[in-house]
Amino acid sequence: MPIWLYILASVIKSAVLLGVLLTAVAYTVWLERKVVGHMQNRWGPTRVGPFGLLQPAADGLKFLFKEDLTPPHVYKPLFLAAPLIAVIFALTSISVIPFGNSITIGGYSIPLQVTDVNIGLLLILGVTSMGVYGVALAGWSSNNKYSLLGGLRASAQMVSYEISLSLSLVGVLIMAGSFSLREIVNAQGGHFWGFIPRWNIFPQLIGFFCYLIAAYAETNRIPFDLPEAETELVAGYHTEYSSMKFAMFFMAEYANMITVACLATLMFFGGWRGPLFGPAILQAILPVFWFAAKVFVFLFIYIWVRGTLPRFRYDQLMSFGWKFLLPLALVNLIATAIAVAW
Amino acid sequence: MTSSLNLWLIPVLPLAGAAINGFLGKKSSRTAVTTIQLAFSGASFAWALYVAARFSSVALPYQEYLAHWIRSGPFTADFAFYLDQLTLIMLLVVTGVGFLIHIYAIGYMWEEEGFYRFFAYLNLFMFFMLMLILSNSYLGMFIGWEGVGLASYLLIGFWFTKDSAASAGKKAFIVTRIGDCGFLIALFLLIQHFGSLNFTQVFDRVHPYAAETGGAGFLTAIALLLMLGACGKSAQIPLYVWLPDAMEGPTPVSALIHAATMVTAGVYMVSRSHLIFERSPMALTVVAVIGTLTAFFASTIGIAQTDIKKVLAYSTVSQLGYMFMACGVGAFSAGIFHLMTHAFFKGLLFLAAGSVIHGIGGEQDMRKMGGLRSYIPVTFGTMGIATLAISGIPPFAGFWSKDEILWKAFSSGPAGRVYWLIGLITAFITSFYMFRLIFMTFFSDYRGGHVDEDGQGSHGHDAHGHGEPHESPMVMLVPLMILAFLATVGGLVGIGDRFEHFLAPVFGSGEVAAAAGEAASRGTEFLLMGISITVAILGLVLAYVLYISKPYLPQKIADGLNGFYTAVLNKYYVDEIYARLFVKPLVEGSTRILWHGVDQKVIDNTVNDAADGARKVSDEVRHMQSGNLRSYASWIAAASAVMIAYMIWVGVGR
Amino acid sequence: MNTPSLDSMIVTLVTFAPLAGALLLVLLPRRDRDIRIFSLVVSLLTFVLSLHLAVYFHRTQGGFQYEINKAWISSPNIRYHIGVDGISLWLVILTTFLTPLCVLISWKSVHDRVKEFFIILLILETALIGVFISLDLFLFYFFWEATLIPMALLIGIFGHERKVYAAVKFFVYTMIASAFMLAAILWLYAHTGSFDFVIIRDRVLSGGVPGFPAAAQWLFLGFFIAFAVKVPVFPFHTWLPDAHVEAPTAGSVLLAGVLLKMGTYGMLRFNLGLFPEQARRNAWWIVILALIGIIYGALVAMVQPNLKKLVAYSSISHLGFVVLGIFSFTQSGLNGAMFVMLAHGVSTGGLFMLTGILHERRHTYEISEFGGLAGPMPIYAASFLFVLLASAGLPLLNGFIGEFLVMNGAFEDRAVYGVFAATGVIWSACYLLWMYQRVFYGKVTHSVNNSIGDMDGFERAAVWPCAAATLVMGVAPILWLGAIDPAVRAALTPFTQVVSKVVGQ
Amino acid sequence: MVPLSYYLVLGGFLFACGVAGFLIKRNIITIFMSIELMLNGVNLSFVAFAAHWHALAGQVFVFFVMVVAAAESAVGLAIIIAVYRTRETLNVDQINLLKL
Amino acid sequence: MSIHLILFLAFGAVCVAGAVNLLAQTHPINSALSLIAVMAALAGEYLLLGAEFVAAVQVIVYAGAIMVLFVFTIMLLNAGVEERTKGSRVAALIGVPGMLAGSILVAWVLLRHSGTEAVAAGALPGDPKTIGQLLFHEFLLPFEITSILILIAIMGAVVLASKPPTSPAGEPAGEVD
Repeated sequence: MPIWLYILASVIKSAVLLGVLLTAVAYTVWLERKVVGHMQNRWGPTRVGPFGLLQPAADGLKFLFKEDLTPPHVYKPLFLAAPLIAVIFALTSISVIPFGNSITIGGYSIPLQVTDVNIGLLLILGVTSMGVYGVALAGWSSNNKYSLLGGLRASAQMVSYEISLSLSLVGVLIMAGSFSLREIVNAQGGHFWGFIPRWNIFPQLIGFFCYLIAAYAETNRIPFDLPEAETELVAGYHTEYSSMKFAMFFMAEYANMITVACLATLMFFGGWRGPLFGPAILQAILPVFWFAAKVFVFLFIYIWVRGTLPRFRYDQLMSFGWKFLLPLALVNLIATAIAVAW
Repeated sequence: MTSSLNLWLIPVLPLAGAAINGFLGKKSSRTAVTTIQLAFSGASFAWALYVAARFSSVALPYQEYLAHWIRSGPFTADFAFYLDQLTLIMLLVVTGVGFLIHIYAIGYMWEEEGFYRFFAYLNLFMFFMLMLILSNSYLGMFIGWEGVGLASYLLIGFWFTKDSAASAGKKAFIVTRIGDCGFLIALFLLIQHFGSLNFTQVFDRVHPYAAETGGAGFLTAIALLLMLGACGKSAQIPLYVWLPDAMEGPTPVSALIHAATMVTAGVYMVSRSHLIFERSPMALTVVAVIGTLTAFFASTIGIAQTDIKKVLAYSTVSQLGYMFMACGVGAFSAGIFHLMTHAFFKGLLFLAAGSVIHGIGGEQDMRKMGGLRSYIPVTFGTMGIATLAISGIPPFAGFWSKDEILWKAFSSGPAGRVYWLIGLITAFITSFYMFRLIFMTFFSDYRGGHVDEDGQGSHGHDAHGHGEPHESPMVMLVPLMILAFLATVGGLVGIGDRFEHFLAPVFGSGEVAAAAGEAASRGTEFLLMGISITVAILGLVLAYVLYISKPYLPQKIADGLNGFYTAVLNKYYVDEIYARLFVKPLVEGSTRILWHGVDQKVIDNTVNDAADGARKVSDEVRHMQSGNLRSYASWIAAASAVMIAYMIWVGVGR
Repeated sequence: MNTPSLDSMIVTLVTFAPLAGALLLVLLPRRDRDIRIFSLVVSLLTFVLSLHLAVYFHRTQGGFQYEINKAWISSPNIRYHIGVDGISLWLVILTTFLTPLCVLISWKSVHDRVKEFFIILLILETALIGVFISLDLFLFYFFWEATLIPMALLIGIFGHERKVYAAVKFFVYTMIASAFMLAAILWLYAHTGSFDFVIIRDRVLSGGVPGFPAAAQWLFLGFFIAFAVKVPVFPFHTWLPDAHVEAPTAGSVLLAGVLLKMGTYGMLRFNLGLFPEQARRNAWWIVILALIGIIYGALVAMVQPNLKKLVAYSSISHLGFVVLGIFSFTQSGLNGAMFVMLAHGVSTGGLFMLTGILHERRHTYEISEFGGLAGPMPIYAASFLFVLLASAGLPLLNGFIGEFLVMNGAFEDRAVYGVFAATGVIWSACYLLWMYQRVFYGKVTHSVNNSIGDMDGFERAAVWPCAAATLVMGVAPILWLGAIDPAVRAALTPFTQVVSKVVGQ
Repeated sequence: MVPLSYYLVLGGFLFACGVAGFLIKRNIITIFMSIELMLNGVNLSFVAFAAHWHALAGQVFVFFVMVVAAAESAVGLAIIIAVYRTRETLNVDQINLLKL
Repeated sequence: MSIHLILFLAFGAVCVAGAVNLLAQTHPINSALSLIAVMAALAGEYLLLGAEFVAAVQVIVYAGAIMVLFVFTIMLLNAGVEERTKGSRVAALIGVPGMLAGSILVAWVLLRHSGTEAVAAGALPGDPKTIGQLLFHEFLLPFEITSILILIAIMGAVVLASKPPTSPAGEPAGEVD
C-alpha cells in the first residue's frame, strides 16, 4: 500500500486505540468501585447516571477543574515530569498489542495493531521497566519522606519483580519461538485432542501464575501496593499530587493493568482466538470481542483480588519475590526448555 | 700368572668386622664383640700369611684389579691392589702387630663403656691402613691416608667426655690435614706430568728423567710436597706436635696407630716413591735434614717428660726421624728395616706401658711409680727387652736397624757424617731417657701410694684403683711376650744385608748409598758399630747414676740449667708458639675482619644503605599518590593520550 | 627407547607430578596426618618416576634426551621445549630425592599451617625441576622466578624469629639479580627471534647474530650476576646465612641442596654454553672470586657461634669449588663441579636436617647451648659425624670425589688456583671438626641436654638415606660420572674452537 | 546511508564526555555514571563495527559489556553505600582512603 | 539526506545533549536522567544499525535496571548538589588537557582515515535467534564465565551492602564464604 495510506491507517488506528484505552481506563475505575462495593455489601456509585455509569466522566471533570497546586518545597522539574513519564510509558506499551486479526478494507489488509515489531514483547517489557521512573521520581521529587519511601519501595519492588515477570514469559517464548506477539498468538492456533484449545495456559500453568503475581507487583496493585500503602505511607509517592497530575498517575496505573491483562490474554489465552461463526461481518468482529472478553475477565480478577487479599509486609514481599517466585519461574523455564528440546 | 691372591680380602675383612661391631655391637655382649673383631682381624692376618706363602709363586709386582672408582675424561682411578716385597713387609707388620694389639686390647679395654665402639674403630683403622699399603695408586694410598687419619681422630677422641682427648683428636686430624694438602697438590702435579696416579705408570714414566742435579724441577716439587704429607702423617718437624697429644687415646691405640703402623705411613710413602726422590737430590737432603733434626729435637724433649706415654711418644717421633734420615740418605731399605723393628719394640713398649698403667689404676706419671718390677715381673721383663732394643744394644732388633741407618748415613758422603754424628748423639740420649723411664718405673720403691681414683685415669679404670699394683691378665701378657720375642730376634733378618737384598727389586741395587757402602771398608763399619754400642751403654750408665745411685742429682741439674730445663719440660713452647702464630690470628682475624668487618660492615651495610636510599626516594615520589581518585584518573588519561599519540605516530609510519 | 610413549612424557610427568599433588592437597581436608602422608606419597612417586630418567638414560651420548619441543605461545615465540642431559638429569633426581626427605623431616617439626606448608613444598619442587629441564629461555626464566615465591613463603611464614627480614632479603637479592638475566634474555630474543636455547646457541656460536660481539660481554654479565647471586659468589653471599638461619629445616635443605645449584647450573649451561669467549675472558676474576669464596666462607664458618650459619657459610665455601671447577674449562674441573653440586646437595642437605633436629629439641642454633651431646644422643652424633665427614671431603665419601676433580681441573688450568683450592681441605676440617667438638664432645654443659632425646623414626628415615647416598656416591661415583662425562665433553666443545682464539691473551 | 566514522565519532564523543565527567565531577555517583557513559560509547562503536563488518560478534560483545557493567554497578553502588556509611560524604575529594 | 541520516542525527543530537547535560548538571539525579536519555537514544541508534535485540536489551538492562539502581542509590543516600571542591590540581592541570588531546587525536584519526563507505542499516540480521546461537555456541565459555562473574558480583554486593560486622550470623555476610 502507498505510504500515505499506511500513515493514515496508523493514525486512525492509534486514535481509535487511544480513545478505547482511555475509556477502558475510566470504566475500569467504575467497574472496580462497583464490584468492590458489591463485595462489601455496598452499592458503589449509583447517583450519576444509571448504575452510576457516568461517574467516570464526573471524576474526570472534577480532576480537570480542581486547583492544580504544587507544594513549595518540591523539586519542580521532576515533580512535573514524573506523572508525564508514568502515563506516557503506560500508554506507549499498548501500541504493539494486537487486539485482533488483520481485516481487509478495499483490498488492503490492515492488521488490528498499531505497529507489529518483531520484538514486540521485548518492547513492552522495556517500556514497563522504564515506567518505574515515573513512580520513583515522583516519590523523590516531592521532597516528602513518605513519598520518598514510596518511591524507594516502588523502584525496588518493580526492579525485583520484573525479573520474575520476564522469566515467566520466556517459557511461552520458547514454545512460540518468536518475540512477535502476533506470532505468539498464531502459535496458539488449533486444539489439543481436538477439543481443548491449544492455549499456552495449559502447558504453562506455572508460568502463568508466576506472570500473574509478578504483574500484580509490577502494577503496584494489592496485595503488592506498598508504594502507596495508605495506612503506612499516606498514599506514598503521590501524596503531594493533586488534580490532573494525580489523575495521570491514576490513568497510568489502570492503563498498566489493562496492558498486563492484554499481555496475559495474548501470551496464555490465545489472544483473539475463539469460535468464529455467523456472517462475514460478525466473523470480522468476533476476534476483537473474544479478545475484549478475555481482557475483561482479567480485569475482573484484578478487582476481585483487591477485594479479597490483605497487603503484604515489605520484607515478605521481597523474600517472596526473590526466594519463591524467581526460583519457581526458573524451574518452569528449565522444564519448558527441556520439554521443547525433547 | 697363577690364580688370584684375592688381596682385596685383606682390607675388606676388617671393614666387615668394623661394620658388624659398629652397627650391632651396642646390643651384643662383649664376648660377641670380641669374637667378631678377633675373627676378622685374625682372618686378614691369616690371609696376609697365605699371601706371604704364595709370594714366591707370583710375578712381581703383582697387581689385582677390583673395580672402577673414578672415570673423568682421561683420568681414571680404580680399586686395585699392588703387591711387591715392600708391600709384603708392611702387610705382615701391620696385620701381625695389629692382630696382637687387638688381642691385647681385649684385656685393656674390657671395662670400657664403648667396648664395641673401640673395636669398630680399630677394625676400621686396619681397613684404611691396609688400603694405604695395598692400593696400586697414589689416590688409593690417599684414601687410606685420610682414612687412618679419621680412625686416629676417632680413637684419640675415644673418651670424648674428656676435653683434652677431644681436642687432641681434632688437633691430630687438622695438623695431618695440613700435610695432606701438600700430598694432594703433589697428586695434581703427578697427574699433570704423568697423566696417571698408578704406581706402575708413574714409575715407568719417571724412569727416563735424569736426576735434577741442577736446580729444582717439578720432580723436586712433587717430592717436597709428598714429604710435606709425610711430615704430617709421620709427625716430623714442623708438624710433629699432634703426636704427643695423641697419647690421650687409649694405650693400645697409641701402640698400634701412633707407634707401629700409621705414623710410619710417611716412611712407607717416601720409600714407595723413591724413584722420584732419587731424582731430586735437593728433596733427599731436605728429607734427611728434617729426619735428623726431628730425631735429635724430639729426643731432647723426651729427657724431661714425666708422663710415661709422653716419653714414649717423643721417642717415637725421634725414631721416625731416624727412618727419614735413612730415606734421606737413600737407604730406603734401612728405613723400612727400622720401621719393622721399631714396630716391634715400640709397640711392645707402649703395650708394656699400658700394662703398667693398667696395673696401677690408670696412673701415667712416672714420679708416682717406681719399684714395680716385683709387682709386675712379666711386664718388667718384656719392657726391659724393648728398652734394650730401642737403645740399640745388641743383639736386640733395634741395634741392627739403627746401626744400619747410621752406617748408611755415615757412608753417604760428607753431609752424611753430620747426620751420623747427630744420630749418634740422639742414640745416646735415647738410651738415656729410655733407661730413665725403666729405672723410674720399676726400680727403687713404689711412690704411688694407693692410687687416687681419677686423675689421669679418668677412663674408667677405677675398678683397679685400689689395692696393690697387680699384673695384667694373660690376654694382655701373651702379646707382650710375642712382641718381646720379635723385638729380640727381629733384627737378625738384617744380618748380612739379607733384608736389603730382599727389598732390592723394589729399591733397585742402584741405591745412592750402596756404591759408597762398598767403597768404605768393612772395618769402619765395625768401628762405627762399636761406637754406637758404647754410646748406648753410656746412656744406660748415666741413667743409672742419675736415677738409682744418686737420685738427688737430677733436681740439682735441673736447677742448674733452669731456663733450659723448663723450656725442655714445656717442649720448647712449640705448641704455644704455634697457637700465637697461626691459630689465634686465624680465629681472631676471621671473626673481627672477615665476619664482622667485611661481611656485616662492608657488604651488608652497603646493601642496607641502598635499600634505605630506595625507601627515601620512594618516600618523596609517593606524594604523587595523593589518594585522590581524580588525580589517578587524570594520570591515566594523560598516559593514554600519550600512548594514542605514539600508536598514531607508528601507524602513520606504515 | 624401548617405551617411546612414556619416554616422551616422562620429563613432563616428573615435573608436574608434585604440582598436581599440590592441587589435590588443596582439596584435601585439614587433617594434618593425611596431608603429611599424602605429600610423602606424592614426593616418593615423583622420585620413582624420576628414576626412570636415570635408568633409561643413554649414558654414552652428551646431547639432550627425552626432549619435547612444542609451541606454547605463538607470539612471542615461546616453546615448551624441555629435556635433560647428563648435567640436568642428576640435578632433577637430586631434587626429587631431597623432597621426600624434606617431607619426613617436617613431619613433626611443622605444627601449624601444615596444609599450606606441604602445598608450598610441592609447588617448590615442581618449580625447581622445571628450572633444570627447560631448554627454552623464557620457560627457564619462568621457573627460575617461580622458585622464588614458594621459597620466600617458606622462609617468611614458617621461619624463625627474624623470618620476614630474611625472606625479604632473599627475595630482593635474587629478584634484582635475575632482572639482569631477563634483560639479557630479551636481548637475545630480539636479535635471534627465538627463546629456544639450542637454536640461540647454534646461532650465536655460528656467529649468525647481528651485533652479538658488541653486546656479548654485557649479556654474559647479565646472566652471570643472576647466577652469581643465587650461588652465591663471594660479594653477593650475605643473604644466604640469614635465609638459612631463619628458614625452616625443609626450606634450608632445598635452599642449600637445590636452589644454590640453580646458579651453578645456569653458569654451566648458559654462561659457558652461549658465551664461551666471554667466559674465557672473564674467567680470571670469577675464579679469584671463587677462591675467595672457598677460603673466606670456610674462615667465617669457623668462627660462627650459630650452628646453622656455620653450615650456611660452609656451603658458600663448597659452592666456591663448583664455580672454580666450572670456570677452569677442563673436563676434570667440570665433572668435579657437577659432582660437588650433587654431593653438596646430599651432604649439606643432611647437615641441615640434623641441625634442624637439634633446633626442634632446643629451639636454638647457638653452639654454646650444646656440648657433650654425644652422650645423650649417640645415634644422632654418629649420623652427624658421618655426614660431616662427607662434607669435609673424606675419601670414599662423596665430598672428596668432586673436590678432588675440581682442584685437579683448577690445577690443570693454573697451578696456583689448584694450590689455593687445596688449602680448602684444611679449612673444612678445621671448622667442621671444631664445631663437632664443641657440640658433641666434652661434658654435658647444659643440664637440659641430659634429657634430650635421640633421633626418632621419621628423623632417621630422613637423614639415613642422605648418609647412605653419601657413601654410595663416594664409593661408586662412576654411576654418576658415567653420564656426566659425555655431557660435560659436549659442553666443552665450543671451547675447543675458542681456545685457539683467546689463548693468546 | 550513514558512514561508519559518524558512529565512531559519536561513540568517541560519548567516551570523551565520560572521561571528562570522571575528571571534573566530584560526586562519586556521577563519576560512576560517567563510567557507564564511556561503556555506552564503546558499545556504540561495537555495534557500528558489527554492522560494518557484518560480524555479529560485535553485538555479542555488547552483551558482555552490559553484563560487566551490571555487575560492576551492583558492586560499585554497594561500595558507595558502604563508603557513605563510614565517611558521610560522596565527594571523592574527601574520600582519599587510597592514600597510605 | 536519507531518512537514516536524519534519524541518526536526531538520536545523535539527543545523545550529545544528554552527555553534555550529564556534565553540566550539578545534581546527580539530573545527570542520571540525562544518562537515561542518552541510553534511550543509543537504543534508537542500535535500531538504526539493525541491532534490534541489542536495542531492546539496552533499554531493559541499562535504562530499566542499572539506571534504576543508580536512581535508587541517589534517593537512598539522598545525594544533594555536589560542592565544587578543589581536591585535585592534577585533574585540572594534566587530566583535562590529556583527555582533550587524546580525544582530539582519535577524532582526527577517525575523520582522516574514514572512508565514506556507509553502514547498511539492518544489513545485519541482529535478530534474537542468530545472536542466541552465536552466544550459546561460539561464546559459550565467555557466557558462562560472565554468569559466574555476575554471581560473584551479587555476593559482593550483598556482603558490602549488609550492615557492618555487628550483624548477627545468618546475614548474607555469613553466607558468602
